Order: sequence, then C-alpha cells, then structure tokens
Amino acid sequence: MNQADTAWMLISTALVLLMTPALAFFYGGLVRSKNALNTMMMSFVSLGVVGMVWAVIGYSLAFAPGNDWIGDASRLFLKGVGLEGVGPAGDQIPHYLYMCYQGTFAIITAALISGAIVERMRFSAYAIFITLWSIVVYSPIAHWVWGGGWLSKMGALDFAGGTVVHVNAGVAALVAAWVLGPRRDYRSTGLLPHNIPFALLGAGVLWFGWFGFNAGSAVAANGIAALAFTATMLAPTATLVVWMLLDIARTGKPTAVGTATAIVVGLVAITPAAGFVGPMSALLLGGLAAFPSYFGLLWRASTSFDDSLDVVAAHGLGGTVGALLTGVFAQKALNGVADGALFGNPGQVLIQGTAVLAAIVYSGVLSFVLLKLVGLVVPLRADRDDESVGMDVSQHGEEAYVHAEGSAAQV
Amino acid sequence: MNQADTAWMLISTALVLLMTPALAFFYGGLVRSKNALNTMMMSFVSLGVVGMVWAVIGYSLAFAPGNDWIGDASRLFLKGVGLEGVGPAGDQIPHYLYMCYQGTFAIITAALISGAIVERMRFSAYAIFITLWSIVVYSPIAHWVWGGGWLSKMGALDFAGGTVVHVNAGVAALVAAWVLGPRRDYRSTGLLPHNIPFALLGAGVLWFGWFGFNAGSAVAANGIAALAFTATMLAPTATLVVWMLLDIARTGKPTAVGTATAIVVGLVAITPAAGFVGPMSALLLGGLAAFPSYFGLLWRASTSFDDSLDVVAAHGLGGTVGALLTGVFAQKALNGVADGALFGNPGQVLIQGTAVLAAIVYSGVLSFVLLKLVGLVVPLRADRDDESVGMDVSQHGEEAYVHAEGSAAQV
Amino acid sequence: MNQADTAWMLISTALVLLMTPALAFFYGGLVRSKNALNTMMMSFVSLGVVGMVWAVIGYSLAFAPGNDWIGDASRLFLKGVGLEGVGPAGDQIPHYLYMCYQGTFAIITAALISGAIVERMRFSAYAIFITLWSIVVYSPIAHWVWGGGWLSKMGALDFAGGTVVHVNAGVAALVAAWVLGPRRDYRSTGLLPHNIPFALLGAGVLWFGWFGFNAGSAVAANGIAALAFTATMLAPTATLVVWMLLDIARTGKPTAVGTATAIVVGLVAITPAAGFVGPMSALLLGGLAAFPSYFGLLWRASTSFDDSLDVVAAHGLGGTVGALLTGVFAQKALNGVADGALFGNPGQVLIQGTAVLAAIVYSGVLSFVLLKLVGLVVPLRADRDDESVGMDVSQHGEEAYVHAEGSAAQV
Amino acid sequence: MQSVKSIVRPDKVDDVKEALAKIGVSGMTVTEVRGHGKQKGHTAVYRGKEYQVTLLPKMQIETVVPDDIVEAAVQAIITAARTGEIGDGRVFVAPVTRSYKIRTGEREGM
Amino acid sequence: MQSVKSIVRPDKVDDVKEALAKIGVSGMTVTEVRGHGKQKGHTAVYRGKEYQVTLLPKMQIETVVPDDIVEAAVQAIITAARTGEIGDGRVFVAPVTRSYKIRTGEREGM
Amino acid sequence: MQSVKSIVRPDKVDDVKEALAKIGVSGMTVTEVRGHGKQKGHTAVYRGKEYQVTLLPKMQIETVVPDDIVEAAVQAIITAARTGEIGDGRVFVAPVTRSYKIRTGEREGM
Ligand SMILES: Nc1ncnc2c1ncn2[C@@H]1O[C@H](COP(=O)(O)OP(=O)(O)O)[C@@H](O)[C@H]1O
Ligand SMILES: Nc1ncnc2c1ncn2[C@@H]1O[C@H](COP(=O)(O)OP(=O)(O)O)[C@@H](O)[C@H]1O
Ligand SMILES: Nc1ncnc2c1ncn2[C@@H]1O[C@H](COP(=O)(O)OP(=O)(O)O)[C@@H](O)[C@H]1O
Repeated sequence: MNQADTAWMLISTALVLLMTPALAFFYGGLVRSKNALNTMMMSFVSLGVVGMVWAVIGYSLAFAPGNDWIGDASRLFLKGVGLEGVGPAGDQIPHYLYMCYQGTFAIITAALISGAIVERMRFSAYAIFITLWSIVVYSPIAHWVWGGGWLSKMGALDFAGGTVVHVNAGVAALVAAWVLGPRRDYRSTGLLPHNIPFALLGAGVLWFGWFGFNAGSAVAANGIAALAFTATMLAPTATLVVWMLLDIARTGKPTAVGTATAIVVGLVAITPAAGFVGPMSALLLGGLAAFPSYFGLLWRASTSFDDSLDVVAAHGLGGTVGALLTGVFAQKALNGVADGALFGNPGQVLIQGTAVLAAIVYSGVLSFVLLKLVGLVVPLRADRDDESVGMDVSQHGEEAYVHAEGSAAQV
Repeated sequence: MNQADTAWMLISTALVLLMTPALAFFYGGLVRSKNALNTMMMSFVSLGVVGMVWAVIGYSLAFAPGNDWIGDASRLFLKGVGLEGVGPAGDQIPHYLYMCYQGTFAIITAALISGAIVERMRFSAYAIFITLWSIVVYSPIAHWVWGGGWLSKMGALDFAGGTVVHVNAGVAALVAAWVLGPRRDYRSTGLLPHNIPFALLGAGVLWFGWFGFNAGSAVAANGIAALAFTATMLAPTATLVVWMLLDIARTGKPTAVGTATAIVVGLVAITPAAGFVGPMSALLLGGLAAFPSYFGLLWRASTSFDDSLDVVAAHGLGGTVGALLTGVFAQKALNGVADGALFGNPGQVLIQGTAVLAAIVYSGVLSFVLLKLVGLVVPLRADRDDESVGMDVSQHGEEAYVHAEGSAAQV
Repeated sequence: MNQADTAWMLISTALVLLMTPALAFFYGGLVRSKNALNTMMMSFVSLGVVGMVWAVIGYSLAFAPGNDWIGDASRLFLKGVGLEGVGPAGDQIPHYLYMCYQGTFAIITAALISGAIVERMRFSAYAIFITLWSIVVYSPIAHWVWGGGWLSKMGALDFAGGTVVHVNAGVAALVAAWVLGPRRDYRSTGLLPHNIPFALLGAGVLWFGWFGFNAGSAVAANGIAALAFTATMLAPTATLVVWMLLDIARTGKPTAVGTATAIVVGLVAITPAAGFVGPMSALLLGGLAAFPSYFGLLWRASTSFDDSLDVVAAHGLGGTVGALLTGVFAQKALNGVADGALFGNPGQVLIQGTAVLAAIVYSGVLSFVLLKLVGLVVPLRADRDDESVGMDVSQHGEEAYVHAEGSAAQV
Repeated sequence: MQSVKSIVRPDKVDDVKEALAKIGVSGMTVTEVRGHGKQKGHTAVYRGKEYQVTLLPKMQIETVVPDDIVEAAVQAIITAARTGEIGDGRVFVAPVTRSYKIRTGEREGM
Repeated sequence: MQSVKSIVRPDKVDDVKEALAKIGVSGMTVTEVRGHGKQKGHTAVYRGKEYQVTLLPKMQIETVVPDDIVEAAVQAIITAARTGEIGDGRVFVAPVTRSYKIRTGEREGM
Repeated sequence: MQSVKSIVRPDKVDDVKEALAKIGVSGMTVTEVRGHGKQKGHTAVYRGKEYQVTLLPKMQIETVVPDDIVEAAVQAIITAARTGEIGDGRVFVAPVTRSYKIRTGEREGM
C-alpha cells in the first residue's frame, strides 16, 4: 500500500463527494425561489439512492472483470472488495477507497442530469429514473472506458470522465428535457434566477472539488496528478476570461451567471484532457471551449427547447469539445500514454470521436427507454397546479425561505 | 515521522475545524431570521473560547497521562508538547498536530449543544457555559475513551467519538433544554426555518468534514482510514433513503429538512463504528439508525419539551444507537481489535452500553450542575422582550439581512 | 519526488484557490444587496485574469532566477517548468504544482484589494488594474521575499506572506480607496451589510483554506507544516476572544461582523509567523493583533476615508503587526531559521520593519501610478447614476436576488 | 381618481401588466404579499409536526387611475388574472383625493 | 365596505388572524413592512460606527369588510395585537368603493 | 385625516423620513415595492436572452396625518425625494375614516 497515494485519494474522494452539494447550490440558485429546495433535493437524493446502489450493484457492473461491454456480477454487494491494495505496484491504494472514489463519480453524474428538467419533473419519477440510470447507463459506459472495456482497448483517452460523465449526462439531459417538454411558462415570462450568489458559491466549490475529480484521477500523488491539477486550475481561467469578453462584445456587460457557467464549462472541457496535456495547451483548450458552449447556450435559448439550466450546452458540448481536443493536445512526452494531433497523431481525434459517439448513442437511446418505462409507473411531470404553485410546496411540503414569523399554524 | 500520515492528518484536522462553521449553517438555517446570527454565533464562539481553552487546559486533562479518570496537569499550556512524533512506530505524526486534531473535536462537541437552546439562551451565559463544559465534561470523557482511561481499558469501542462527542453533547443538550425551558412561543406558533438551503449547505459541508472526523480518527493514511471512510460515505446514504421512505409513508412528501437531518443522523450513528465495520454493515447500521431518530423526533415534537433543533434525537439517540450497533457489527477480521455480537462476541454490546451509560450519567449530572452555577452569575435566559424582538438584535446589535437601503441613520 | 509532500501540496493548492470564492462571500455579504454580485465578481474575475497572467508572465517575474529585484524572462509561458521535482532534496514536489501553489497566492492578493473600493469602482477599470498590478507589484515583491531576492538575503522572515500578501494588498487598498474617493452616500446613510451569514460563511471557509496557505507554505508534510498549522488554528481563537471582549467593553454586544473580521485579522497576523513560532506565542500574537485592527477600524470609520470593508485595518495593520511580531516571537529551536527579540535577537524586528517598509513604499507608489494610468484609459469610477442604481445592474445587468416571478419580460 | 388595487397569483403579474398597458395604464406599484382567503394553504412538515401554511404568496398591484378608466382597468385585471380556480384574488377600488408627480412637483391632472 | 388596515408586531399576526376568523372575517392580505413611530429602534454596530435602526419590522394586515362589521374587526384586531408596550401599532379604516372577486368576476356583495 | 402614500427611490427613504420629522410627522410605515412607470427599466441578461426588467425597486412610505398638515407633508416629501430625473415617483393622498392606536385602544385625535 502506498500511504501517500492513500492520503491523496482519501481527500480526493471527499472532494468529489462535496461536488454534489455544490451542484445543488449551482443549480438551486438559478431557479425561482418556489423551486429552490426541489432543485437542491434533486442533487441530494442522488447522494442517497445512487450512493447505495453503487455499493450494491453499480461498482460490480462497472469495475468487475466481465467482458468488453459490462462488468460481471462478481462484486455485487462488494463481495471480494476489501482492504487489499489495487492499482499498479508501488502505487496501490485500498480497494475500498477506490470503490468509494468511483462511487462519487456515479453520484454526481446522475445529479447533473437534473438541471435539464428542474421546475417540472415529479420528484419520485426523477429519483427512480436516476437510480436505474446509474445502473443501466452509467455503469456500462464507465466499464467501457475505465473498467477495461472496449473503448479503453481502442485507446480512447478520457482522463477523468469527459465522455463517461459529461457527454453521458449531457445527452441524458437532452433526452430528458425533450421527453418532459418545456416548463408551462417557458417563453412567456422571464424565468430569472432567484439567488445568483448561490450559483457562484456552487461554481466556486465545484472548482475546489474538481481538483479531486481530475487530479484524483491519477489515483496517485505523483507528477501526473500535478499535471492534471495544473490543467484543472488553468483551463477555467481562460474560459472565464473568454466568456467575459464574449459577454462584453455582445451586451457590454460581463454577467455573474456567465462567470459561474464559464467556470463549469472550463472544468468540464479539461476533464478528459487533464492528465494528458501541458499547461499552455490547457489554457488554449479552456479558452476554445468557451465558444461552442457560449453560442450553443445562446442558440438553445432562442428555441423552444427548455433545457432549463443548459446541461447540454455546458456538459454535453463542453464534454464533447474537451474529448475531441484531448485528441489534439495530448502529449506523450508528458504522460507516456499517447500523442494528439498536434504532436503527430491525428488518428487520436478519430478515436476520441468514436468514444463520444458511442456514449451519445448508448446514453441517448437508453435514457429515452428508461424515461418511458418510468413514465409507465409514475407520471414524469408534476401536475399543472403543482408546477404553478411551485415544486417546493408541491413535492416536499416546504418553502425554502420563510421570513415573517407566525405565518403558519400548527395543525 | 510518517509524512503520508502527517499529510492526511493535516487535512483531516482542517476538515474537522470546518465542521463548526458548517454546523453554524445547519443550525442557523433552521431558526427564524430574527435569530439567525445568534444561532450561528453560538457555533463560532466555540471556535474562540473552546479552541483557546483546549490548548491551555483541556488537552492536558484529556490526553496527559493522569489516572483512569482524568489526565494530569503535565501538559497545561502545552508544556512538553512539541514537534516530536506521537503514535505507533511507523505511523507517527507531530505531537502538535495530534493536539490540534483533538482540539477540533472539543470545539464542535461544545457547539453541538447549542441546537437545543437557540432562540432564547443569553449569549454570555452560553459562552461561559461551554467554556467550562469543555473542561469539566468533555476533557474527562475524552480521557476515559481515548486518553487511556477506564473505558478504553474496559474495551469500549468508540472509533471517532459516538460516546465522547455525540452521546455526550446529546445529553448536555437534553439537560440544557430542560433547564432553560421552552421558547415563549413554542407550541403557539409554527416556528418554521427561515432558510432551508442554509441547512442543506450545512449538512453537505458537515458530510465533507466528517471524512476528516471519522477517517482521520485512524490517525494514519492506511487501510483503517479507508475502511472508516467507506463507512462514512455509505451509512448516510442508507439513512437518507430510509428517512425519505418514512417521510413518504407518513405524509407523502420527502422533506429537505428531513434529508439534511438524515445525513447528520447517519454520520452520527456511524461515528463510533466507522473503523470497525465493513461496508455492508455500514449500510445496515445507517438504515437502522434512521428509525429511532425519526420517531424520537416525532415524539419529542408532540411534547412540550423544546429541544429546538432536536440535538437529543439526532446526536443523543443517533450516538447511542451507533455505539450499541458498533458492539453488534464490529469485525475483528477487518480491524484486528474486537468482534461484535454478529461475529460471536455478544458481550461487546454490554461494554458499549456501559460506556454510553457512563457518558449519560456523567454528562447529565455535570451539565446540570454547571448550568446552575453559571445561572448564579448570569441569567441563563434572555429577557422576555429580547427573545421576542429576536436574539440578533438583542444579543449582537445586528440584523442578519437588511435589504432596503437607508433603513439606518448613523448616530 | 516526495509523494507525501506532493499529496499535501495538491490539497494545499486547492485550499488556497478556494479562499478566493470564500473572500467573495466575506466581502459580498458586507455590502448592500444592490452591489452583492459586483463585489463577488471582483474576487471571481481575479481567478480568471490573474490566474492566466500568472502562468504566462507572473511566475517568471517572481520565481525565475533574475536578480535581487525581479525574476528574469526565462520562464515566460512556463518555459522550462515541467514535471521535474523542485525543493530541497528529499522533499521535492513537481515544479508544475509549485507554480500552481504560488499562483493561488497571486490570485487572492489581487482580490483582497477590492474590499476598499467596492460599490463604486467601474468593473472594467478594476479588472485591468488588478491584472497589471499582479505583474508590476505582486510578482516583484514575491521575488524579493520568496524568489531569492534582496529581502530574503537580508534575512527577513515571512513564512506565508504577511508582507508579500497582506501588507502589500493593504497598502494598495489604501491607495485605491484614496484615489477613488468615498461612495457618494458614505456618511449620509448607514451602509449596512445585506447578508451577514454570507460574511460568516466567507470567514469560516477562509479559515479552512488558510491551513493550505500557511501550513502549505512549508511545502512539505513535515513538522514545520504541523507547527504552522497549529499557529493557524490557535492565533485566530485568541483574536476572536479578544475582539469579542473589546466589543463587549465598548457596546455591550459582541457582533457577528466583528467575529468574522476577527477571524480574518488573526489569520492575517499569524501568516508571516506561522512556521516560526510556538503555539503559546501564536495565542499571544493573535490576541495582541486584535488591538491595532480593532481601534484602527474604529478610527477609520470616524473619518471621511472610505476604505469600505476595512482592508487597511484588517490586512495592512494586521499584516504589519504580524510581520513585526514575527521578529519578536520567532524561535530558532523550533524552525532552525532565526530567533526573534524574545529569544535574544532584537535585530530581527528591525529587519522585519525594513521589509514591511519596503513593501509599503513600493506597493504604495506603484499602485498609485497604475491606477492613474488605468484612469487614463477607462474612468475609474462608475457614473453617479450607475453607483446609485447599484453596481449589479449597472456593471453586470443582473440583480442578485429576484423573489417575485414575472418581474421581467423577454425582449 | 381612484386606486385600483388587485391581489393576484404571483405568475399573473406580467399578464396584468400587459392588459393594463393595452388600455393605456402604465404606472403601477407591485408588492409581494401573502394572502389568506378561501384557498386552502399547503401543509408544511417540520420536525415531525405539521403546519397549515395559510398565508399564501400573492402579488399586489396598485395603480391609481382617472375615474373614467377605472372600470376598464378593473375588467382588464379581472380578465388577465383569472384562472377560475379558488385563489384568484380580489380587486379593490378606493378613492384617491389627489396625486402628485415627485419629479415635477405638480399635481397630476388625471 | 371599508378597508381595515393594521400595522402590528410580527409575532401578532397569528393572533390577529384568529381573532378575525372568530368574527367571520377570513380574507386578508399580509405584508412585511418596516415601521417608524414612538418605539425606539435598536442600535446596530457596524465597522465601529453605531447606527440607530429606527425602521422596525412590522406586519401589515389589510382586510376589506362590509360596513356593519368594521367596528367589530377593529376591536378584534386591537384586542389581539395589544401588548400595552410602545410599538403595538395602528389600525386605519378607509373607504373602499367597490370590490371584485377575480375568480368569478362579480362585484362582491359585501 | 388622510393617508399620504409616496413611492420613492430606495435611497431617498432617509431624506423623506427626516423631512417629515421636521414638520412633526413621526409615524410611518415603509414597504419595499417594485414600480412600473415612465422610467426605463434595466436589461437583465440571462442564458443569452435579454429581459427588460421594468419593475424597478422603489420604497413606499405611508403616513396617516391630520387634515391640516397633509399639504405640508406632501410638499416635504416632494422636496426631499426629488432628483428631477424620471423615476422619482408619486405621492397619493387618500381619505382615512378613522385611526386607532393599538396600544391604548383609543381612537386617535389626529
Ligand atoms: N376581504 C379581503 N380583504 C383583503 N384581501 C382579501 C380579502 N379576501 C381575499 N383577499 C385576498 O385575495 C386572495 C385570494 O382570495 P381567495 O378567497 O383565496 O380566492 P378567491 O377570491 O379566488 O376565492 C387572498 O389570498 C387575499 O390576499
Ligand atoms: N401616522 C402613521 N402613519 C402610518 N403608520 C404609522 C403611523 N404611526 C405609527 N405607524 C405605524 O405603527 C407602528 C407602531 O407605532 P409606535 O408609535 O412605535 O407605537 P405605538 O403606536 O404603540 O405607540 C409604527 O412602527 C408604524 O409602522
Ligand atoms: N398610476 C400609478 N399608480 C401607482 N403607482 C404609480 C403610478 N405611476 C407611477 N407610479 C409609481 O411611481 C414610480 C415612478 O414613476 P415613473 O413614471 O417611473 O417616474 P416619474 O413619475 O418620476 O416620471 C413608479 O415606479 C411606480 O412605482
């Protein structure tokens, strides 16, 4: 067992777990106050249901030997998972810890989807959906890339989950927003965020947690972790600056919501590349990634497609761009794994594209099927009145903020 | 000195320190806005007074050699505490760091009590009370269990403080709520939380910090830390899910306050067990722990006993259940220390029960005596008017939120 | 490469990065709600512009060999910075990581200045100013102290940046507040903070991050890190207690804003001393540091000098006091570097004073020149109307909080 | 001159504003309020107790208009704010003696 | 028909609501306001300066009732909201010309 | 007795309060409101769309005063709250039939 690696992975796992409450604030601040709790609960419930299911089923399907497509059942209920070291000789960490680390990824990936369907999806339907989704969609794709499946054999590079996490969640979000349909008052009123400081808080803490996400994906406290850390720190700085300049060019005013979004987009885009690229490539990649998400978001907002918090633009597009640019900027000299197009290996971009496409198709189809199946059991949307009165009261029997006293009588 | 252990304990200590501000938000969000600052200050002041007193007196009473009941005075003012390594050979960390780590526990334990008496206890009386309490109640009990005292000799298992921290604080909270009496408008109006997102923020950050609390209690970056980490991640997922199901069964609506509470209850319950039990036991323990706290809280709310934020139900009951179940689920094969009832050693439950009982009696009696003594010097309760106008204005001369401009004239 | 050191520096860097969003909340909570976003954005923009510029230019000027006054251009664009280890033999960490760690200091130092000029400075002028400031002021001073420059050769002690960060930012803040002039309604209305819980959140998270700042400045997971950690935990406890007592002596009421401020002052003051002093010296230093800042702030508030959030009193005074007291309390027995006046080396205080003075003069003059230059291109102040309607709307086109629905029509 | 004060559902403010604009009324003052009426509140659950929250979020829109368009304003509001469900709110008409524009100081001729 | 508007202490809203319910008044609109009167405000301390906060949190309850129960409503409110201390607040009665139910559109017969 | 209700810019509350105090009016109730009028709102940008926020933050100050000082109160408010720019707000005067002090229960002699 490498104790230094263990120390780093202990804190990395805690950091990634923290990202889900952070996401709750990033998303929760952007909705109207009558839906603030419901939006936050969509992240928190993932900590419960996906966390449990991961230990019982998901880990086995993703990381047990199995075949090229899916892990086998040999680690259901964490059978055979214990204190023994896993990983390359000299950099081993306890198997339990590795399982936990991967579990935090499953939790946040499922929670990411919620941004597309907030303010209207029935809470019970959502909870059932993400539970199944984490088993049926997330675990297999994780297996393809990190569990020894076909994409890893093909040589696809995905350092910390650009495809597994972000493209995957982005596509599921797209499908979900489309199946659910827009909020009833979408396009008729300005659905302005109720608490932008919460969104900034979420973005700030997400960045902090993302160091565990990306640099932790080295699964060791070594140079690769430092490389990934550097990329994770620098890429979003460039995205933030470019986004602000785009804001200024378009409307004269750099927005706070834009800044929060830019940080997330930069982090998403650097995720697949983090441990493969140098710092100047990271800056470039971060800056470039601002464009598709910025204009994608603009375009989406002009349509009747209500991906409420722009999960597709931020995670779907950002993840795709990141995955492709990983195939451009990767540098064998740094990581010993593979070169990208810029360093003489243009074929890598194709491999990257294949991986993205595979995730899009699989996640798209399966997410659709799952939603339809869940819809047979529980209506996916809240009732018209429940949506209008607000999801906090209708789904949870609570209001997020009560300022006056004496506004409630005990029954 | 083991540098990897040192790295892990540095960050663990920081994590546990962060739990006290997190508690400020967990508690502060659940009170009315006129008492938000006062409630938060009850946690923050502990960082000051208990932190100072720990270095000067508390550490010596808890961790200096002494006898079975209390440490001696040999480490007052940290005499003899320095950069030398402490701990088992091969896993030594600097003595200073160990002292800091333990200090963060003293700070949060004292702050936990405040949840029972918010919205009415005079701030000065509270500050004096917790200062004395940390010396007279916390330090001795910490000595019994972790300082080589009688409970550790008896073989009581308390990995990270189920008895020392949670049962102890829970009992002190019970006594304090009883001595103080209910808020004047308790039972006549609905005392609804003013900012539930703050409570969720608190719960999320508490979970994050709790990894330092539990996995840090291994005082090493090793397999036991990983084991404790795993339990700390999994137990609350089960508590959260069971709590939601209970909510749904009872009212049809899973609440956000319930979710925040469930996370804390799961964390409390796994605290004594974390480094002794396997992951499936952790899930079971977390799920089981939901029941007594859930129904305890329901029952309390139907009485005239105003434990305002249910410290007794969450920490007292949760800690007791956790301590007892540690005696059921502990597994020598994992930690090399002791087996629980499930693994052929039913006697462990009795030992656990004795430890809990000892903490209840000692903390109960001494907390009562201390409150009465403090009450001789400063009235424990705020004046009727001060309580009615709100503790923020009356105790601190501030309002938490001022939205309009120009609502104040300079004197 | 020392993996344990690497693990500790990975998390330390993440901790210091988190301090900038934390600062956004500390500052953002203290302004009026119409300026909340703008205030927060002044911290967030530093993550973008200073972060980028650091990698491209700043690091080279601060840490490339160069001469006594400034680093040379050999590491522009991070040329020659890679995965190789840096630091003393046996405690080496990846060069990239060291660069990142130092970058987080540059980011927050620039952001600290904003507290002096919130609620009135034009956002674009501010962004340009801090970008240039980080190159022209911060990098050289960092070189003097940490890059092998003249102050380090002279033997000035500055463990984690009392002079480089806090005195430096404090002086720039003083100059900026003076050049900008007071807010238009300063002294006519009570400019009360709109959300004190946010300020407490900021202070709590700053403390957490400061462990990375101070204990991380050991650049190793060793005894010195533990020493610095201990000082960073204890000093603010004393500042907090003394500040509360001063509040009580003066007005009878310990305030929450005071508590948040005291935590920051204690952290600032211990910053230069952290790795050089013992725990009881840290307590003393923290307690003493409360006085100048407390009374400095009182005095400032009675003048027409509008250092809006008292950056000068907290960082300027606190940093100066800390730097001087480092020359009093430093203990060679602990760190092997130098003794202070209390341990028989009174000359150290003079050296410390020289370093502070140098920072004051250089930062004061250059900050003034830079502001004037920027003012030639962009007016430094927002228009009268923009200031009156609020900086959120005028600079960013957003409102921080929108509670009612339907208050906006799509264009 | 009369004050037409309406208490409407929060999501009807824009519709009312537009309806008033159509009949030439552009000035109005909007306040977040909580209303109590026939509409059943919701049940809040906190710490195991249930609370009937009977003060529900509403928006109050007050506009002061010349006598001759009072009726038109009332009808415009009623049409725009109606859903037909309990909780739609009220419109109150009350006399206003005089009205001033602060900017110019003149008494308004409406 | 008259508007009975009362400004009361924040912790008296429930009592007033109940008192009104007892005399058959169930509709009302409640607003968070800040009041200035004889009641001394509190001193806020911020950055070493002291501020006299003289606008204190109050709740405003407005109910429009038929003429014949105005007096009863006023007395009910006064009894329920009184503590006898400075700061109890006021009740204002003002004429309302007409009132409409938005849901049905009909002018109310009260 | 009349109600003088003014809608003013948020940063004018203190000035109005002082101006009223000078002519002996000390009681008033202040509410955060949003106003719509001639004043152009600001453009909010969110998710790439622009929104015209036309409901701007204003403060409403209501004070009930005896008939003989209504005119003085109106003038004091207008002077104190005026900037001369669009968006300064309005003052509305409306009849109040009677007024009670809750603390004493007596009808007020103003
Ligand atoms: N008598 C009244 N005085 C003042 N406001 C009233 C009165 N009656 C109703 N309201 C307001 O109108 C709102 C809607 O009334 P409610 O009885 O629930 O619905 P509806 O009028 O559609 O039957 C209430 O929430 C309250 O704000
Ligand atoms: N003339 C007035 N016009 C409008 N509101 C008033 C007036 N006088 C008092 N109020 C309201 O009544 C509240 C209580 O008044 P105050 O003088 O403090 O207490 P009391 O009436 O019990 O002596 C004030 O805070 C204010 O909201
Ligand atoms: N007819 C009206 N009824 C009620 N409030 C009004 C009316 N007209 C204006 N107001 C209030 O006065 C404020 C200022 O009005 P506006 O037309 O913008 O400025 P000005 O009166 O200075 O030209 C508005 O925001 C609104 O709150």
